[in-house]
Amino acid sequence: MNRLAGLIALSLGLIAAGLTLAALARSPAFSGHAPAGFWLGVLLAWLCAWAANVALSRTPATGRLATIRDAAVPVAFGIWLVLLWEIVVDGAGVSPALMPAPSTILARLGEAAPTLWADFRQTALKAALIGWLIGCASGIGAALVADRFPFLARGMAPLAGLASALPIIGLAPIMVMWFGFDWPSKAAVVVAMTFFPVFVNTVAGLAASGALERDLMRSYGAGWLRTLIMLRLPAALPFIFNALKLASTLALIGAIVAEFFGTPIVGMGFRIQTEAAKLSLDMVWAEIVVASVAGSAFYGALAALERRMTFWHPSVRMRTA
Amino acid sequence: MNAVALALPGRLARGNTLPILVVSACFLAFWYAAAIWMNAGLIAGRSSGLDAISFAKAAWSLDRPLLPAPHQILWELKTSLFDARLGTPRNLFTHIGVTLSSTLVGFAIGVTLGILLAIGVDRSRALDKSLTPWLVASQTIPILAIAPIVVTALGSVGLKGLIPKAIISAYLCFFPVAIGMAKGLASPDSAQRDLMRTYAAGARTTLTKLQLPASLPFLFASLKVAAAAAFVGAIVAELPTGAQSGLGARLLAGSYYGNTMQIWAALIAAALTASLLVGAVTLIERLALGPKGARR
Amino acid sequence: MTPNERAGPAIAIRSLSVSFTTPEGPIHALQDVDLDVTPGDFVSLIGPSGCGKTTLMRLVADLERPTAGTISIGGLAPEQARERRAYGYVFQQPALYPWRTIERNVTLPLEVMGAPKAERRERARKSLEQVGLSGFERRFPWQLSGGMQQRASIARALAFDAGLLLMDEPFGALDEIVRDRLNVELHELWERTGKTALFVTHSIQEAVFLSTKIVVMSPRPGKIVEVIDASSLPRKRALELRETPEFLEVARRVRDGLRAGHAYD
Amino acid sequence: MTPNERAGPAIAIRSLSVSFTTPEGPIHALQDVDLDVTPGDFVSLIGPSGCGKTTLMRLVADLERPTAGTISIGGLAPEQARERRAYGYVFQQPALYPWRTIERNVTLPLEVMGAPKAERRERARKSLEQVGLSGFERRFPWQLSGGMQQRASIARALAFDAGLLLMDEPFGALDEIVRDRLNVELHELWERTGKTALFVTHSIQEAVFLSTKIVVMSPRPGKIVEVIDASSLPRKRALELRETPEFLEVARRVRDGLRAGHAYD
Amino acid sequence: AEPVTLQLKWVTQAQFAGYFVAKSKGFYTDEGLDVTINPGGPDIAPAQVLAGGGADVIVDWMPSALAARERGVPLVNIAQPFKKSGMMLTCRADSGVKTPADFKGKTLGVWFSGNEYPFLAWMAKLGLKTDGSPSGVKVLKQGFNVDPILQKQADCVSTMSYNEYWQVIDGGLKPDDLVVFPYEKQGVATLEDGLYVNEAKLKDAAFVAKMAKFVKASMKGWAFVAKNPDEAAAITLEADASGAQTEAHQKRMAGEIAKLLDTGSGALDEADYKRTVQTLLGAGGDAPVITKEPTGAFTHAVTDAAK
Ligand SMILES: Nc1ncnc2c1ncn2[C@@H]1O[C@H](COP(=O)(O)OP(=O)(O)OP(=O)(O)O)[C@@H](O)[C@H]1O
Ligand SMILES: Nc1ncnc2c1ncn2[C@@H]1O[C@H](COP(=O)(O)OP(=O)(O)OP(=O)(O)O)[C@@H](O)[C@H]1O
Ligand SMILES: Cc1ncc(C[n+]2csc(CCO)c2C)c(N)n1
Ligand SMILES: [Mg+2]
Ligand SMILES: [Mg+2]
Repeated sequence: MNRLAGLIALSLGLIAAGLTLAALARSPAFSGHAPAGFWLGVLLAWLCAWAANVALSRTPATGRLATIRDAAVPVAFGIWLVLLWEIVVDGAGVSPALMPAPSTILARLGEAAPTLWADFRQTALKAALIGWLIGCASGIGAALVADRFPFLARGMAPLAGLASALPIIGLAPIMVMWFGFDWPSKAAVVVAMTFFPVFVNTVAGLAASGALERDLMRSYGAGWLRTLIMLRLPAALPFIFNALKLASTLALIGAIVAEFFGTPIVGMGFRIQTEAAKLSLDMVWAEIVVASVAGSAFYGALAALERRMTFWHPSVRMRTA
Repeated sequence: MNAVALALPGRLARGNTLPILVVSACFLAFWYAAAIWMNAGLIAGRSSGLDAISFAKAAWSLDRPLLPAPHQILWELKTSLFDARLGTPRNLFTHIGVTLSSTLVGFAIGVTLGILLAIGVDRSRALDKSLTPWLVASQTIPILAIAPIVVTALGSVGLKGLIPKAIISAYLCFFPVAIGMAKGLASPDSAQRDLMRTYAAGARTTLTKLQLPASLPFLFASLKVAAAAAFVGAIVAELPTGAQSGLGARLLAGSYYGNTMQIWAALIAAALTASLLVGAVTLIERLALGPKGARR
Repeated sequence: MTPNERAGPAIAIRSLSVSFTTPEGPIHALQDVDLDVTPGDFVSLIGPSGCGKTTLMRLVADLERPTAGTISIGGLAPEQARERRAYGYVFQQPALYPWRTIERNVTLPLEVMGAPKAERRERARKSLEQVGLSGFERRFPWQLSGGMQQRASIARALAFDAGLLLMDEPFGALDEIVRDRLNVELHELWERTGKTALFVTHSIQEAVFLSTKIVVMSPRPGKIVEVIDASSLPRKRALELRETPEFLEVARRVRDGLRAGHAYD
Repeated sequence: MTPNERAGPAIAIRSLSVSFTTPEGPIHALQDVDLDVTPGDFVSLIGPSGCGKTTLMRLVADLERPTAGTISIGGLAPEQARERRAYGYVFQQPALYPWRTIERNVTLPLEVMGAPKAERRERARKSLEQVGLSGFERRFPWQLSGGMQQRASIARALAFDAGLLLMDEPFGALDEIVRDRLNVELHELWERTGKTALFVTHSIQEAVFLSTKIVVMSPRPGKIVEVIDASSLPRKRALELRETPEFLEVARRVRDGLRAGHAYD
Repeated sequence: AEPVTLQLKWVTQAQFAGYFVAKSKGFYTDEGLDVTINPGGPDIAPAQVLAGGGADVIVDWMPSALAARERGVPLVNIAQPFKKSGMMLTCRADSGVKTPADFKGKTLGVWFSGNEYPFLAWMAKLGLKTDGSPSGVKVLKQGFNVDPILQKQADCVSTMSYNEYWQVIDGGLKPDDLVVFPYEKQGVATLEDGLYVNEAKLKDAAFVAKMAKFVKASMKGWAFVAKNPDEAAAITLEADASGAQTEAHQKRMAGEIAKLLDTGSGALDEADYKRTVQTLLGAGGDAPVITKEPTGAFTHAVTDAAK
């Protein structure tokens, strides 16, 4: 308890030191030509912070305190990553056309909030989310059909293998041709990208229930649908969730990249591309921050749902135990 | 269909051959029908008063169709693979080779990085706790969208040509490897670990005698994912970075010049190459693990 | 509808053979097995590991198809019997569904068969009590020890009140004291209800204590070596019976039969 | 260097307690356990499931740390004993490595300890013979039945010739006939080599047949109920011993002890 | 030989034939230069490449060069081989567009990534909003090809007189089906395809001398293109590593390019520069291309030294 509090205080102190160093790097005296001594100081501060993190992660704790510790360690690490980035960009005078400082990105996030929101709505909420929903639903549906009609499944195997090896991104120009410029063509790319992982994992999940468990249902004279609902779908959930999580990261990336091939003049991919060409990298990074935060949040939400719905699975039980 | 199945020699009916033939035939038929339906608008504008057969023929032989017929793609593939002189930019093999070479370099970098990360995370609790959440977050960065920036940034520190593409490939494929390998290293159950403890085996012995062999099935499973990811990475890295050769450049050029057939041919070639790549990993897996694969 | 309402044997097996095809060639799991089980019989199968006990049970339950020969269950083919839910099966492993509580695992067969909710709960309560698991209704399977899981799976088979019980080493994972107790319970249940039972065990003592008939098997290929009649022992039994000379005599005959058919070394 | 070269007890356990912290509160697995094992003793632990037998073995093997109390193994702390490879441990599960052949599983401890190759193979040959697995050297674990896997894991513990054997229900998965045979084999090995053994079983017969001392335990929290001396039985034993009145008397005492400590219902 | 790296604005095509000819015919070698030509692509911002040190000299359009200059990448125009703009807006006749007054409510395809500035300037001049509001025009970010107009997804698309216009024709539309609005004729033409370098480097006399040799040899190449468009097209085709270009298209392109060239010394005409700046300043809007008159954005030092 005491040790934990002490180490967190130490980490906070070191972060304060890091902030001071960052301010120093920004000052006209240092910006662009910081002396060797300055870099030595930065290195020292960072090593201390890492040592504090190592000590923190080794501190025994239970219950609430363990939660605090487990959150503090990666947060401290992340803050230092950003601090180092800020210090290096300012201190070494890296051109903003190559890499903007985090502080500039933050400022841009504030200023451009309305644009960022409009882009987010277009790309994340329309293209990615709708595409993800359709892709996942049809992936699961197709897996059920393939499961019901094994003849179809066996026949489709090589075609599905080939199709899943397609670099789906390459479909983007074709989708624009078929579905037009607006978000539906991007959603179509997302559908194509998410369909196969979900299909493959659901098929694997449906095969995951043990032979004995299936024999049990058989001994009750239960049919395909009953066995599916009572046994095979619950047993497949861990696999399905894995696929849903994977698909969630694919979806946003797919929607963004698909916008390379023609879009209306709103969207995260559109913005990243045009702003990069105009050398406004702060705006590019602001979009990336939005994408990562949204992606991580969605992923986290799915993971939380997974933990609730597959509480019985050993991998979940181990984590909570 | 059942009657057909019965009439066929037993092995054919019982194996996968028949379903594959039937499903593929249905798929092709569907494709041809779709080609007529989708391209109808393009023909109607130009020539009117065609009978059904010549209408279908016309739909299947457009220069810039919305959906080309399968044989058109095959023809394009054949021309660009075998008719064009080998080693010239007009031959698709050249482009496959270019993409493949940066894929392989990126794959090697990514796999090495992934394995090292997994071992580090397995060894050091601090590294695990600090790094793992950020590794997950790193995958939400749309690296493909900022590929051009990455390429110029890397160019400014003197990395050019194949390397930037390979680095993007590596970025895409290190993650599945790291996750799979970490799972594999953690896969031995407590009894298997305790056994090593009773022998007073050190960390290195436990790694080489227990954890590494136990992680091989996991590693190979993620290597397959990683190989495909690296390949897609290389292609997409070619798209916006103005690469002059490679499958990505080919897709782009096809798109730029509205050459639908070239896009499809490049896509199919890419799918075949990716399948080969995954097949190669599967082959190595067989050799390394025996026919039983995962062996459990 | 239950088999013992009919005339004739509860189970009739005629020249039954099964072989499994494996990449290394066929495995003859059972060869030329003949067996008759009278309604109300308690028949134990005993034999070394791999002799085909489980396979024989699975054939009766229509979970496996014979290569040759026939099985009839109260005059029905195994498939029909299965579809009429004529038997309750306790597997060698508990096979509980980890996402269901113990209670909902026990009510699972009743759910499949469409019993109303109140009846399901009442039956679950009763059969959990029978195996000594009252109070564990809301727990999940992984929160129970191996022995308790096995007991839950017995409760599940009891909850759904079939005339024929198929039990594959149900007490293998239990310690002697609990095992003794459950032996007595099972015996009393059988005695009271007049069910027919087919029972697999590795324990000679258990086989003799519970059975009216003991089937001794030998492996590679699985065959019936001997069918030992234990109906000379009293129908109502208590644990003390095991020390009587009659009991020890039957046990000795089983041991000799086993030794004769044993293929080890 | 092996414990029985030293004076004093091979294992001395003093007021040992262990509790596990779980989200639902602490579990007291062992409470106030005292035990002395003389060099050359064969000590069996018997008791209901969950009474802490495995936990006690793991403490001796330094796979678990006590909450209170001390253990000394031939005068060494468990950690030192482990680092000097003072014991061979047979786990409740076979814990074979599926990517190694049976032979290379058996030679694994010798590899870790750096024995030369020729010696490794020779020792593996010998100990596989002891458990009746000659001819299975090149097989992989998954190609063997459960009982054969367990025997392979016994061979692995024997191959590496420690003075102290820790065996956690090694014969649980075997059928009676094979089990009897291995009981005799293990007895002869112990008799011949004079090793010290700590042995867990659920079978009263087995415990009495093998042991010089039987430790009866009770659960929640795990305690020693009684330590029954079996050295009155002859040191050299054959299976027939099990029918003698002396044997049955010791068995009865064990059963009574178990019943007394039993917490079921 | 002195090494020089040239970053093009777009893929290998006859638009840049002058440089390929100069390289292939040995004009650069004659000047003692070893020139590497890096092709561009849809998302290569040459200014960014220059800022990152990936090139010594770039081909860029003046609007994006001036915009980059305002954003801290000090580009300086050292030569301007292209006198006239080839940019046009090409509309389907059946969309009902006859004059710029008909644009309102129509869907127009526009290139972005720094190429949208002339268009924005034009729309500002016409008083049409481009943010999607109903009183303005609907803007699409046009992809790499002219499919939107062929498939009627857009009423008009941006084309270059030497390239995309002909793709529209190849796509099956007749010149009669089309209405074209060249930027030159709308009074919003801006300078295209100039050569730009980093301002800081111009302080170095040796660099200026090197660039003088480079510009001189390049202009020799352009003169060759103007005289022999077909041969220039063949040379370009040889340099194309993508294998996607066709001879017919490149020949046509070389011929069209020749119409835009100023094959003199390559020196920037200040009047053209002023017109471009005025057009861009007039664009205004929420995100103006440039907010103030640039200073030092061009120099005659190199072309003077090349004489
Ligand atoms: N699906 C199968 N494929 C191939 N062989 C099988 C299969 N099922 C069982 N066998 C083989 O058939 C034989 C009989 O197996 P079975 O499970 O019936 O034995 P058992 O008497 O129940 O053994 P145990 O006492 O160990 O449970 C064994 O040799 C086994 O290896
Ligand atoms: N790691 C652990 N965490 C929490 N509880 C544990 C742990 N290990 C054992 N226990 C508990 O400690 C008690 C003793 O367990 P132990 O495995 O020693 O029993 P056992 O006598 O070997 O039983 P069995 O005969 O079933 O093998 C049990 O109640 C068990 O649930
Ligand atoms: C996606 C995209 N489309 C067009 C251009 C603009 N552009 C630059 S050079 C050139 C001439 C080609 O004919 C054109 C059209 C671009 N930069 N990116
Ligand atoms: Mg069995
Ligand atoms: Mg135990």
